[in-house]
Amino acid sequence: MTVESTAPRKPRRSAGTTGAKSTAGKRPTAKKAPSTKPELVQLLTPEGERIESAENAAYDKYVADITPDELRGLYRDMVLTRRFDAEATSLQRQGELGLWASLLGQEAAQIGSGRALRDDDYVFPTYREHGVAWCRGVDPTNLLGMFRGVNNGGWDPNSNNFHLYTIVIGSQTLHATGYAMGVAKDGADSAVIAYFGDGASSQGDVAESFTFSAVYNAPVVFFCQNNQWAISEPTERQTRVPLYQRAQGYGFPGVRVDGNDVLACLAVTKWALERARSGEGPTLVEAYTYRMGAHTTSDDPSRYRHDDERAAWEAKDPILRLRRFLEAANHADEGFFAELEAESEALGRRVREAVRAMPDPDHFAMFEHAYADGHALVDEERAQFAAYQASFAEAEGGN
Amino acid sequence: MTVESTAPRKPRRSAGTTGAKSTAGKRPTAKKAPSTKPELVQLLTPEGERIESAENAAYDKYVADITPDELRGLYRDMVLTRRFDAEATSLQRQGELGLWASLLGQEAAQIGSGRALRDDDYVFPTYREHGVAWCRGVDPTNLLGMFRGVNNGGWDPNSNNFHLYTIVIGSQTLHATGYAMGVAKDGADSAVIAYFGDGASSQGDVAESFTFSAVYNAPVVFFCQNNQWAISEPTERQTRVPLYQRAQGYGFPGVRVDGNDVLACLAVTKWALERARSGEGPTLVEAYTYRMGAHTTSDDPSRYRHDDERAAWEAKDPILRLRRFLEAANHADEGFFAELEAESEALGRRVREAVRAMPDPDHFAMFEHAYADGHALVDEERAQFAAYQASFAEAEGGN
Amino acid sequence: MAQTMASEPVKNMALAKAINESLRTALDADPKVLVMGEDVGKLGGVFRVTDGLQKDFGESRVIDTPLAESGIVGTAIGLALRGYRPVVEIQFDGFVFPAYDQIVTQLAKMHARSLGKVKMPVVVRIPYGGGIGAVEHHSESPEALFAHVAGLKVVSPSNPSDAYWMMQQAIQSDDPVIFFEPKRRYWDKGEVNREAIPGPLHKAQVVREGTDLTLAAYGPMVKLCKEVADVAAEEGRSLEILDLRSVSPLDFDSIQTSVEKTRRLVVVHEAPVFFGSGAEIAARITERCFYHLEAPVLRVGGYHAPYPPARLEEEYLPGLDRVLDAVDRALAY
Amino acid sequence: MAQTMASEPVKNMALAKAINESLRTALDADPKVLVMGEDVGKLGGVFRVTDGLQKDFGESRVIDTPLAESGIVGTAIGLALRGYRPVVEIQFDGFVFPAYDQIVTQLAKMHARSLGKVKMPVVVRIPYGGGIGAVEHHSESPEALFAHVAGLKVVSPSNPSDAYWMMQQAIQSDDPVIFFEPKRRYWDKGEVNREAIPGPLHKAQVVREGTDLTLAAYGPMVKLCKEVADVAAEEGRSLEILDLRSVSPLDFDSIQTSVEKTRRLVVVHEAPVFFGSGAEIAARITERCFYHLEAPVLRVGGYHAPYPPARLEEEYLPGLDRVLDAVDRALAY
Ligand SMILES: Cc1ncc(C[n+]2csc(CCOP(=O)(O)OP(=O)(O)O)c2C)c(N)n1
Ligand SMILES: Cc1ncc(C[n+]2csc(CCOP(=O)(O)OP(=O)(O)O)c2C)c(N)n1
Ligand SMILES: [Mg+2]
Ligand SMILES: [Mg+2]
Repeated sequence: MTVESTAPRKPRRSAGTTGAKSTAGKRPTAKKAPSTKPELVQLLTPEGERIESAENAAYDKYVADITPDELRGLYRDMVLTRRFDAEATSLQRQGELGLWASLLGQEAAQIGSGRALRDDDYVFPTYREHGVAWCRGVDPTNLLGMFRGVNNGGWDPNSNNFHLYTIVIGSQTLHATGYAMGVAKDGADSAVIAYFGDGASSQGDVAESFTFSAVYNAPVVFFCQNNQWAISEPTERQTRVPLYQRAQGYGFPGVRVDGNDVLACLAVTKWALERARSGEGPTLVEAYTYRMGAHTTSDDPSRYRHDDERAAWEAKDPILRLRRFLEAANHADEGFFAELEAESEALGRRVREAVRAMPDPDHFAMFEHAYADGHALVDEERAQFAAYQASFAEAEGGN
Repeated sequence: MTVESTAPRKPRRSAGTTGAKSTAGKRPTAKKAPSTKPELVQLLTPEGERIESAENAAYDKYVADITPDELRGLYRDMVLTRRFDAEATSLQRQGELGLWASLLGQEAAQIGSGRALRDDDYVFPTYREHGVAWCRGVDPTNLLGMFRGVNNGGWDPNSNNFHLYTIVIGSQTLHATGYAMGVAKDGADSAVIAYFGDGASSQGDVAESFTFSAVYNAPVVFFCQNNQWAISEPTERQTRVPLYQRAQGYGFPGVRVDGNDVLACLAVTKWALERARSGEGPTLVEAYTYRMGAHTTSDDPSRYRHDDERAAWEAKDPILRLRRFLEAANHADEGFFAELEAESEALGRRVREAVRAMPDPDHFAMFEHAYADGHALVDEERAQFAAYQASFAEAEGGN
Repeated sequence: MAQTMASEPVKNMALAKAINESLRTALDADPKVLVMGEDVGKLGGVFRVTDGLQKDFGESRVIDTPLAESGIVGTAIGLALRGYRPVVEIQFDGFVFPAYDQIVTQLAKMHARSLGKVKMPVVVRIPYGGGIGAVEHHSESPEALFAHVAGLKVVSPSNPSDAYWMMQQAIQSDDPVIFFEPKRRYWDKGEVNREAIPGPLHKAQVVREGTDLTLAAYGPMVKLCKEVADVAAEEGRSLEILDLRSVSPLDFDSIQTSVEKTRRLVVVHEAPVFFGSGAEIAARITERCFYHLEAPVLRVGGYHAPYPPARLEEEYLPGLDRVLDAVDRALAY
Repeated sequence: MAQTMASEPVKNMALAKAINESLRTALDADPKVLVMGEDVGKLGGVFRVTDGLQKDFGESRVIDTPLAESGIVGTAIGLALRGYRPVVEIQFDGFVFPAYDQIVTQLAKMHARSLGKVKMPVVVRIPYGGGIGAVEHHSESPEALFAHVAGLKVVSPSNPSDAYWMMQQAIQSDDPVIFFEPKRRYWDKGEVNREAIPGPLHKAQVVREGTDLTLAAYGPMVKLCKEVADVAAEEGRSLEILDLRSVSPLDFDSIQTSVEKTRRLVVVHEAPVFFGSGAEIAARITERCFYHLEAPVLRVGGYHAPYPPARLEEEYLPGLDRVLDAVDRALAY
């Protein structure tokens, strides 16, 4: 039996996903629903050329006056994020982390959207938003705690308006919607952004968050990184039409943006955030990108996808693309790139050292914070545990 | 504060629901998404005139050659269903039933869709599909068991391809989808229909059933009776665009039909079932109708809606509409209506008598069927219960 | 803006009304308190527990939600993260399960996961239990399914005064509280003193002293236990009744104190016995009072079968005779 | 079409492989058997339990599903109504909760609700438990949350042979079976005899005879109990070990038989003690063996706190020392 999902899929720039094949032979492939224009917002070609089309005008204006300094900043963010990510991957290989979920290939989607945010906006990430965390000013070493197994994400969400990583896929879209309902109640003009993946789009919670945000007109941006894969499942297992189109049926706009184009991601996210701020309610942004690496360090993509797919996407590398643009426009010189290289190395070193120095949690930590106001049973169990621990100390002391 | 939901809402024939008002004063009302054509499929005006427009052609052909006999059959179905429903309501008032969920006003949606089905099609109802049950040949007295409290819906789903009533809203849409996946696997050309309400449309399960049915191209028709209310909540609490539009974002068509027009419901459902049979996958049909009565006999709609809303819908009564058409076309004479009246009375009588004669279940029934293959604990508890019951018998015997 | 309870501090009212008053007091006292759920607005909920609250506090404080329980709890979590204190209504016991994932994996764990940085002051109100002749899914007692989950607190009042005060305390709690309301007692009246200082939320109360055996119950079964004790008293047996009030934590200290005196314990709840609260109570009390117990801890509850249709619920639920039977058996040891 | 196990009936294999072989046998024997879940196809599941099955049985029998657990179980119910026998995989313990509503309100009740007309031969496979150093939601033991629900059966094998046979029996069962797979034992090897007639699915097995105390466990904790018994033997104590295998129903008869002999019982599971399986076992065995028990039934399990980060799980989970400590305490009575 031909297995559709492994046929090397040639992603097209304005690609819709193709119809899913029926499991019953006799049933033909479903027709595609009509899509809206433009099918894919792109402001930089893979070759780094700036596109200025009328179709893009509504989004383009959000980056029309971007400065070379800001462009270099985006580049720097992407490079450092990738460096951090690579370091984490190798720390996992060295046994310093139990697991790592790499964002390789998704830097533009994350930095573009992350840099569109204001400080007072609030972010609800999945487990892969290391680039967004970077933009929020979360110390990258903080992200490693949960992957090392010393905590479940120990940063204070309110310090950087960056919520904890959420592993149960889709759940955070409802939290984001509720938070946004609260923002609206407060009369604030902040916005909220919820990240999720193409796989997560199938979860009932995501649909419910669309319903709630539409009905309450909540100032939230749903940012779906369609990286083509949910572990081993291609996007065709989740939908037979492009994901951005889902929003329409809930009464708010959906836009597909080239997720490897940091400028387009920045522009589209700014546009969507402005809609939220000005009371126009939710927006769905689908960043069409690619997971260059494995799902996590536990995964083996060779079992389910072909290398040539990856190769095709390498030609669209988000960092390379911006570098070409910077160079062609003379926005960055050798010195900038060299300095950044040194900065990258320093970051890698810092992360490495920080992880190695990260202490195991105190044994009693597991009882802490189970409850804010305490719980009699936890107190009892903590005391029993303490006595039990003490008995070893005594036994050892007695030897 | 003005409360939008009680303002008398004038339903328009081609009505979209209006945008939900934001809870934050400063945020303006959301814009309507564009809708597709025709906005509402209608083949009979409320005055009983037949509409034959080009817009409707795709659906009209399914009823173009309907015979007078069939038309009288539809009328008879609606009248008897309403009679049965009224009888059940009064049996509840008399204390014979614990509860009743009336379908008053939704006869056309149910009979139209129910009569579109073939015997080998399979139906997944909510708790209100008495008219569909009628079409499937389920004895109406059987429907009363769960409302009387003697069982949880004791008919055999496979005798009439009519699944048990499902109370947890939305759940059955997934069962329907799975069943349809099985139909496709079997290579059968049957179709499956899942009923649900406007309120249920918000449940994650319904969204997941859209996703699964689209991805597997399952032969299922989602039939949403939008009766404007989910207990006290108007449809604006569930969506800010017409519900039929939701399908598009999942990659299959959605159609809104006049739910008080039995002919249109028959035609549109036949069209959707044919799509399913011929391998084109799922369809969403939104039957735009009105719950004329209370949510159930426990409900008091005067707390949340105005009488004039109901009055406006009375003018669109589904039964009256078909009667006008039948009379104008000379398809039915006095004798037919008189005979039907007598048949109605007989049905009412039969139902009344059957309910009153319905025995309470045996006490041991609660242990039966907890498991198909038995369970040691259930056996133990049944035995204990038997001994306990016997102790009373002994005690009584001893007196 | 809001009209609160009449000036006199002590009033006789139904349990449903006591919760209504408690919600009103909380909405009045703290602008961060919200009430959310299906039909909680104009209808005032299917049991009228939120009657009049939307009228007085507006649509942005008393919120009719879309019909999606996961969405209700999930957005309540988001609102709590924003600093609100949502009180969420699940319409009936059997409809809490679509929200179970958000409750178990998110609501319960958020505080711990954030190492204490984030608090989750969310109350989930669930009318529960049988005895009202309802259809399927409207009569269940799922409290054990929440008590097993660390991070949640689970309580259930048995009378109007507790209903009023425990709701106050639940709303003030910075932990998520699953608040089980004994729906068949909604219409039972009792005195509520709005000025009495209440005991802690998670402390059991001796509602009747006795010497021969302890009956422990919560929510709807406390009233039944009182009837049992009355009948037993006529037969010359002195039963002590503990209203547990809290299912997580359980107040083992109070149970132990009572059992050390009476030496016999029967636990009564509507939920199925298998893996129910009675199991945990029996296990721990047996451990704590091993040398005191004259009889094993006996349990009376529902059977291991889906909740039956209404015409059978009387047989399914613990009733006077079944509890008396257990009392007899315990005393026969 | 399908290539089944090599011809020799007895083979040594890992637990994960034994389940794989069992699924293969079932797919081969009955065209109505289906395997469904996230990544079960080409990837063979994240633990490779379904490795190679899609290749051999095709995409219409081994089905990669959208990422929606409620949808997976909900459509499996529909497929069962159509006459199929779906074996559903939930990727990790912590991800079963989105499907909890479909499991509790639909799957568990369908047979009873239809007065026996409809059967629900659905197996829900859940890799569960800790000890593999995983991130949050990947190490939980939620079996009590299913055992409390009437209409479900809950089992958990501890070794490859049981894994093979219990899966066969679960698939043949006309009742829904929640099949908890001890993920930290996936790689442990053992003998599987494909021709041995197995005992009934819900019967416990004495895996080691002893006289001083009974250790009862299931799934991943059976191996630990064997280690405990070895150490205890060195100290001159003879422990009997019961592999319960089934959590619902629990084989109380076998536990009782053992306890009447040893007079002491310690129950071990990874799940939190509070409202866990140990509670039910303690309560019922105390009732059944009141005059036999020399000590209260003791329980060793997880604490009442969210499952901790990996670097703390060793402290959180029952380990050799903690079980030995409980054994000492029980023997000290
Ligand atoms: C509810 C739930 N089910 C299953 C999983 C296991 N799981 C973790 S990530 C993942 C794939 C998610 O894919 P996608 O949403 O596309 O995000 P990506 O990993 O590609 O960024 C799965 C199935 C989970 N975390 N949560
Ligand atoms: C999951 C769930 N939540 C809540 C309820 C309680 N309830 C029963 S019917 C109903 C309203 C349903 O409205 P709708 O879907 O529009 O169907 P209608 O009753 O109008 O036919 C509600 C909230 C339920 N049955 N199931
Ligand atoms: Mg993905
Ligand atoms: Mg409705």
